[in-house]
Amino acid sequence: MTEVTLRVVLVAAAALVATGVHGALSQQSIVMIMMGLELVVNGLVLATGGIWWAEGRPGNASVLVVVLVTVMAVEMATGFAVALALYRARRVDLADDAAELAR
Amino acid sequence: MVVSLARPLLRLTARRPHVLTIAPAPTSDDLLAVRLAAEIELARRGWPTADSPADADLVRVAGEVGPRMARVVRAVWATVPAPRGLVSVDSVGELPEALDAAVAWLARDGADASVASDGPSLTPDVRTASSSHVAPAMADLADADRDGLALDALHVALGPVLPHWPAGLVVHATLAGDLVTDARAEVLDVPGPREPTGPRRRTPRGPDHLRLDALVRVLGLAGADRAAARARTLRDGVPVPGELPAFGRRLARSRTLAWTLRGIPLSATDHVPVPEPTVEARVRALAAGLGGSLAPPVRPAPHRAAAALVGLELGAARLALAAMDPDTGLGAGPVDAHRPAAAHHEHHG
Amino acid sequence: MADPATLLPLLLLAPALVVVAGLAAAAGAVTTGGRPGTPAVETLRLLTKQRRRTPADDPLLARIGLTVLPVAAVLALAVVPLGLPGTGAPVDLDVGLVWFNAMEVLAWFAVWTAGWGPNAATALVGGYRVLPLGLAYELPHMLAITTPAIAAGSLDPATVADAQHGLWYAVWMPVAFLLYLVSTAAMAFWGPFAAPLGRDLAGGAAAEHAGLDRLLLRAGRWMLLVAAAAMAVPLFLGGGAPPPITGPDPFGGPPWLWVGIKLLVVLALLLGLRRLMPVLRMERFATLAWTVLIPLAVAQALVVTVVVLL
Amino acid sequence: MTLLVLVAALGLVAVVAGIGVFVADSMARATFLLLASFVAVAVVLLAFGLTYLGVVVVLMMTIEMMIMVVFMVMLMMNPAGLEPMTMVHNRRGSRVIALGVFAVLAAGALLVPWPTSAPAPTTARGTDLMGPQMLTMAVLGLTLLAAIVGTVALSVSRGPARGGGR
Repeated sequence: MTEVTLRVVLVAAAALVATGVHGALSQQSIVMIMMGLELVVNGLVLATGGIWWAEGRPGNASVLVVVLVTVMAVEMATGFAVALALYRARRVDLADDAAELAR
Repeated sequence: MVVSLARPLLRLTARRPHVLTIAPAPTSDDLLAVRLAAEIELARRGWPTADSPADADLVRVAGEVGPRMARVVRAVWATVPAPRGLVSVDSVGELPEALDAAVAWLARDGADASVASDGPSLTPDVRTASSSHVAPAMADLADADRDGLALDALHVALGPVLPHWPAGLVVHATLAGDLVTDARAEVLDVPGPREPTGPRRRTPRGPDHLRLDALVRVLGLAGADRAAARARTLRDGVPVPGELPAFGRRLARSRTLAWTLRGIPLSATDHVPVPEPTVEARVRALAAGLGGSLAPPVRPAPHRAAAALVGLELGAARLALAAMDPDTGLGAGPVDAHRPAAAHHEHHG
Repeated sequence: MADPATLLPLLLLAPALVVVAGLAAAAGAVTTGGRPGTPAVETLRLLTKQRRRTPADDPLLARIGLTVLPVAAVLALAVVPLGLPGTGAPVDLDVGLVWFNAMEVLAWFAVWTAGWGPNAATALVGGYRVLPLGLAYELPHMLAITTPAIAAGSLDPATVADAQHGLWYAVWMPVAFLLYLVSTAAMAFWGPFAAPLGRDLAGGAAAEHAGLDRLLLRAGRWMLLVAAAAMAVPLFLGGGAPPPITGPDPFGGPPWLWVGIKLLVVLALLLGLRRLMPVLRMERFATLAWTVLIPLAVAQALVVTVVVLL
Repeated sequence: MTLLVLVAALGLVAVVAGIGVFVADSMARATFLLLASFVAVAVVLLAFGLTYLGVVVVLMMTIEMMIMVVFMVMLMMNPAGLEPMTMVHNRRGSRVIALGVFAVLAAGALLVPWPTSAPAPTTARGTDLMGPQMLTMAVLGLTLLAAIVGTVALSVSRGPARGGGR
């Protein structure tokens, strides 16, 4: 039973990751790209949690994921701040335009 | 709603209705007297003031309104949830009677929305309007154009139905988020501006009354409820000698109030609406002048006051406007309301 | 889980919170010069009132937000040790403090969607104001919660309460206690921090909500305030234990009674705070949080950590 | 068995909400759905006995969504509109890639023999949730503080440029 549950969790996690990848690749707005990346992380968290549960050793290591989650939140905030600075400077908030500016 | 159960409840709740007052610009002393009497009557009965149409049980029109204002009344009335009542008062004398009638009516039939919107009028004072023939809200208080909110404009008509708002005034504002980037004043049904010429217009109100009226609004908006209630009592009653200066000194000394009001400039790009440079200084001057023999406070024309709001956050702009206390009797406008470029966007009414 | 003795507190939790929140609202009405019966009359009034929609609105999102607010308050209270017989808290959770904070944070998301839903300028700006308020006060709040947790070495509120034998944390870390009270008012967007529902915005996030919707928002706010105030009892006031000044148990008394008395004290302090301060504008409350409260919170947390480590 | 059903249902909710993020026609709904997806995952973690992890996911992600909303209000073309919002490019390519990612990951999930021992989350819980997490919470708060200060500094350093249109 444990194994079936784990596989279900992992498939769901895979679907979350795939959805996130699709969103991050297909969306133009920086905000929406961020949302895609968030979904990928969501899937990773789910998968990690499932594996730990199945192995029966959550404990201390879960702190690691917490730190990961925080770092990600921080990263998102700063990512947005950079996007905002970019917007202020260049008046773009779409990924394509930013790429064009880089050329 | 089960009628048998709702009736006693209605009787209970109708004893304390929330009242939304719509007052036209005080172009005459009579209109001003009706608005002030309406506020006194409300305080006497202990009825709360409604913050918005959604919060109202009773819509009270204080004074005879012109065609533009009448459209606002209809638009606001259409958005008031049942049970509800509409009272229109043209003179001071009929005020208590009209309110009593409205409450009796609320307690009896109010629960049914259809009765409220289509029922026959009880007395000439208690009118009901059908929501079917409501004109688009020119000046509804919550008229948002959300299309282009990304660092660009949200065009909003602020007023005339907002708490502690100058009677009859509409400020056509452009907001970037909550920052006012453009503001033009219009006083409904009173074209203007008529600059105050020569000696000040004769008014039955003394300088202290004007000061207290402005202070009631600023304090009310700042959430200093007890001080606002005190200012209202002093304004509406006959203060004992010495009471006014004492209250003024207390306000001028209040550190928390000063700290709350700090940092709001009162200036426009091309003129100075009031002598005081900031809201804090203005409030201190209003408070310090209480009970003294100083000249009445300077009240700017609406369009000048509106120009001073540009660059302020919405909450700060509300405080600034209340502190400047523009004389809407001078009139302003009319202003072309902002029309969105895309025709598909429907404003609500 | 199936044991009725543990289920009963859970079932009674929501009604109890509603009752206490109602009493707090009545006390609040008295301190602002009203009658104690006003909140009850207001509740009945809003129940008989029609609900209302605005053009081009998003009622689903708004109502989800309005419902989440009281639910989050109940869920936050669920991990507070109330001194009930048997277990301490209705739900014993070893990371209760983090859960508690998470539920409070969910509540501001609820207010933001409630302000967003009606598609109207005043409500929208009210919703916006929740964002800087929440972000500015979550940090001092989190630090004020963490400081007693560091001292007690546990994220379980019951353990934190038990760790205060002899000395209440309100005495040992007064700055954290004060910060907790102030940030609690901010988390419940209440009193000096009521800008999201400000009168200058005609009620802000509540401006376009009528009837039951409005009731959920107003009652949910009081419930959140009471739930957050209740957590101050185990965190800073020794939980269900009688005051340590009185020596070893001269009064005794059931723990829930002491929790109740201490809760009343905390609520009285909060009501006093409202009398003290007018409603703060966004610029003012942000300045207060970033320049005063957060440095204070960090300093207090550092002091406590150093003392605990030594 | 109950656990399996619960986990499957919540997993489905998380995925559907996740897809909804990119289908929704307003930014507010997209943010809300993303949060819903995170909360569903957090409940799965709670059901697995990973209490701390689950609760922290709810806490951090809600705060993150609020930060996201702040930037969304500032940056998006159409943050408030309830009008249909489509801002996509290379839709087909990304769809193919996403399906490929899903196929590979799902195959891994189903075919790899995952090590399973008797799950005993309750014993592991509570043993070492005392000391280290304190420090984590403190560090967490400080990191957030640093990030937000940095963010604010970056955002406001260019002065009041708010009125500009595009």
